[in-house]
Amino acid sequence: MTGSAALVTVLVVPLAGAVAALLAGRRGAVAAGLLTSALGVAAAFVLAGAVLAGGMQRVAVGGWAVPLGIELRADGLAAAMLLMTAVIGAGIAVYAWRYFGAAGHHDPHDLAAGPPGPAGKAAPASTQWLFWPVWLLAWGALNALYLSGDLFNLYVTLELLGLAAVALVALAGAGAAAAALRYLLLTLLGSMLYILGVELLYAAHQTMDLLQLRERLQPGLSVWLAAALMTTGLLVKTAIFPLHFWLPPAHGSAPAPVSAALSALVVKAGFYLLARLWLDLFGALPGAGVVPALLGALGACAVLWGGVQALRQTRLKAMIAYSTVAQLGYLMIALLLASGAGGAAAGAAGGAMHAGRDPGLPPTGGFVGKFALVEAAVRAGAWWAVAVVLAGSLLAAAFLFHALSRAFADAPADKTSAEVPAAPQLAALALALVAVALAAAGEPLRRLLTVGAAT
Amino acid sequence: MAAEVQVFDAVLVVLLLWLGWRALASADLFKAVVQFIVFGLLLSLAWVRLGAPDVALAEAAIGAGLAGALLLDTLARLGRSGAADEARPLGLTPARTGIALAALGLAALLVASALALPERWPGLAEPALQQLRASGVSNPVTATLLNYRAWDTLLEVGVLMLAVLGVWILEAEPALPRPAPDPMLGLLLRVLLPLTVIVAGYLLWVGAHAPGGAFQGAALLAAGGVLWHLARPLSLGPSPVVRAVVVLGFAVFLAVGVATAVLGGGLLTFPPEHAGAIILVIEAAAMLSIALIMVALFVGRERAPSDAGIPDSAADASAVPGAPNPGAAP
Amino acid sequence: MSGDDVRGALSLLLIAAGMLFFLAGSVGVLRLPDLLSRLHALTKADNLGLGLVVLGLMLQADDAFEVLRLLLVWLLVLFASSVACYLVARSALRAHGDAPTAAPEGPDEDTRDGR
Amino acid sequence: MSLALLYGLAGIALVAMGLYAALAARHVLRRLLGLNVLGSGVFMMLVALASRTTGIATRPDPVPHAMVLTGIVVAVSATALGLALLRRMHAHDGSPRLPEDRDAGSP
Repeated sequence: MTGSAALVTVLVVPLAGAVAALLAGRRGAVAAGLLTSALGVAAAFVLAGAVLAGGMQRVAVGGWAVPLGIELRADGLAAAMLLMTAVIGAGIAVYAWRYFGAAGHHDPHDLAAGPPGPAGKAAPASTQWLFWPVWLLAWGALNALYLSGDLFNLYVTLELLGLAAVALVALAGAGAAAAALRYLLLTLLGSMLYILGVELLYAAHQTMDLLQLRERLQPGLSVWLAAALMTTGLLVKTAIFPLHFWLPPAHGSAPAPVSAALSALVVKAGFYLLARLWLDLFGALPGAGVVPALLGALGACAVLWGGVQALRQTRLKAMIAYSTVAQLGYLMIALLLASGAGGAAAGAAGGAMHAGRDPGLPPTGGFVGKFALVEAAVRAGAWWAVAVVLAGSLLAAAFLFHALSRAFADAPADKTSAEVPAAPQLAALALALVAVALAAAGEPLRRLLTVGAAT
Repeated sequence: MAAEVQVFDAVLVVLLLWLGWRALASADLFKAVVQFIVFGLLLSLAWVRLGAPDVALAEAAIGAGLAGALLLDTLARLGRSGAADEARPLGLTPARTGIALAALGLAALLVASALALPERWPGLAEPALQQLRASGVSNPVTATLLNYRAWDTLLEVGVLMLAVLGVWILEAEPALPRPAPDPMLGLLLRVLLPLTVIVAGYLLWVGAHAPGGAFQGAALLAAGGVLWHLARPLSLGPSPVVRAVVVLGFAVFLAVGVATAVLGGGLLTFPPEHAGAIILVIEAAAMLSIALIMVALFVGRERAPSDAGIPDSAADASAVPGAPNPGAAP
Repeated sequence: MSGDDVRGALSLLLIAAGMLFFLAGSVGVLRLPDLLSRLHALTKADNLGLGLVVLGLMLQADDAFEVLRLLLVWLLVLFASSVACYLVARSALRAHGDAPTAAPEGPDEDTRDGR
Repeated sequence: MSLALLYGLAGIALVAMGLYAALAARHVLRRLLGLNVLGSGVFMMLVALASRTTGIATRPDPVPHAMVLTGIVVAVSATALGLALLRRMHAHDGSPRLPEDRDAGSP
């Protein structure tokens, strides 16, 4: 399989899977979802191999050259994101298989028996299977987003992803309607600000292709305005402190596989786009260094604020939601370091994206990510960043052990682990193993991330 | 296209701004929604003045028509209490002063960058028009939507599909009380429905070389569907047939993408000699799906009337003046 | 004066006359006291007004197909607005009892069910 | 003043209005109206921009027209989903406002 064929396959598989799941209906959707996940993981690995071996892969959709057409591009960062999405997505699929399959399911994540969630009763079981087509469309949107080289096409993928995420949150039932609605309003507002920026860039440069824009970029009022609008729009979507307020209610009320998908994948898409914009495009503007510094400072606040808030939560999902806020902070710090230190540190940014929700202790991928981050910070002499990362890790360790101790010690006797279906446990175990594997595969992954790094 | 400003334009712009503001600031939400619909209709006049008849058709049918019907339906379902708002919904408070200043600041910056634009601006008009011959159609907007940037449009059909999946995921809501079928409404339906089908087909066909296309045709079909629903309530839940039609457009579009990638020049690369036919096939499938999706978005998911326990909000919905179904009387 | 000039002048005259009916209809909607009178002003005047405008435009049409399309527009609007008028009136009768006296709210009344 | 500039400035005014309403209003339906007006403003700026090709090409730039068509469809999809969610929230919580916008004594 050639690189470009792999690229097209990575795009098509989840979308075709969504079609199959929707046609298959309640009974067949699970099979369609699981099969799609397997194919998607395989395709992502093939594409990553092609990128590692042959450099950036490009496909001009419709055979039209930019700026008229849309070019899809897979560089190292995109390939790594696709791979991460496929692997985590497969884990989510296995988890959801049992979660939505069992009638009158209970939430194995809420073992840390806090007060019942705000979700109330979930959506009727007859529509729970719609998780599959919606999730597969979300996955397709993520893949399309990572591969797109066109600013307007990115807008469409953002909308597709946003609506999918809203629908997934709504799976939790009428009690989650407010959270889903807040999320919808903000994601729409973010898209509008983003598209306004795209319009300004198109007006000034007659192209929406990222690489072409980078060549043509003329510093000026409209470009700075566009940068500000697009960044603000994406900050809202990414839930960066202090615009994070919508995330804990939305993620906390969603069904467990959904909050996993949202925390691990969906908000990262906004960050990925921010990184692309500031590393590939606006980074070239004179005086642009201030902005990543500002974003990094926001990131530091997010790490500390999210960590403290997570520690105060009694429900595990709420805790995870706040730890997502903190985790996004790490990513912003990584973005700052990457923008300052050039190509090699872009790897650190990518590495940090793989920081799992573990406190970053060896021997897991989270440790590798944070280690890469600290290493880059030391190299850049950013001692404040080192301090923030370490403090954040301490907080993360504290709330994780807090949660674990509750799960093991305080779980009421009638809630035995026998109730938890095997598949979610297997999925969790598999994802944990992947985290360990990432630690081992850290070096090839970093090599992949430097393919086609812009600076 | 006339590029000179005429009195008409000045009047239109003033009306648009006034209606736009009233649609946001009217204390009575029913009035606000009606003003929003009129705003949408005038907006389509603005599109015509700016030389964008394709956009004008879509705006009138989708932006004003379908969105308006959805808004009115929601107002009726919210009931009197749910549709009530403050006396001065957008009045300035200390917090809102900050928002107002931010909005004004943004406007000032946008004006500055608009003034900096050259009066004559090339855009992508030339490449788009030069490649028209190879695109299979002669309407440049259709060429852009279904050939140059078909990938955008494929994903856009996905967005529509997601909206209806999202509505299906939600719990069924209580049905609005409906009046006995009216013979006049039935007559209207019998006359208009065949006409909408014909005109939708015409719009689809003509979209290749003149304003029109799948979205405009679908919106027209959907209007017929909404009328049908008002006369004889439809049920469009996720049944196998409905799902198959909803997914059809996206599936055909995707299948064409795969076929072109496997057999020919690449993802969504249409050979020029067949491009016209391929585009027509995609558009026909998309039109059916989009029309059904729009009707399904309007119909929503209603609980069967036999279900007991209809809450109060449904009972007083009929008393709201904005009930979209004519004659929703207590 | 050539034939084209006469045609143009006639066309303008018809369109202007149509506009007058639109104006009368709009004034009627704003000034008349109750719903049924307003509906009367609106639908009758507008349809005649639109008919005259369409007639005027037909004189400027390039071919027979365009004339046919303009005629179709007029017939459709005529049909739809008379049905809408009937439905609005029926709905008002049901809501307010047998004899609607004054419309409860401002001039928005006519747009209510007329979509 | 050219046609493009007139409508472009009108679009900017709509953007400012819509943004203000989307952020300042508390009734969710009004917020959705605000987002729609904001979107209409953005679309008007785009279509006005496209009409600036007069004198260079024979027709306006079709790419912004296609973008606006896509945008209109996306906006109505999102609005439909938002309205459906609003009705569920109102049925469940008894308020058409988001929890943080609810205060005692008002709807």
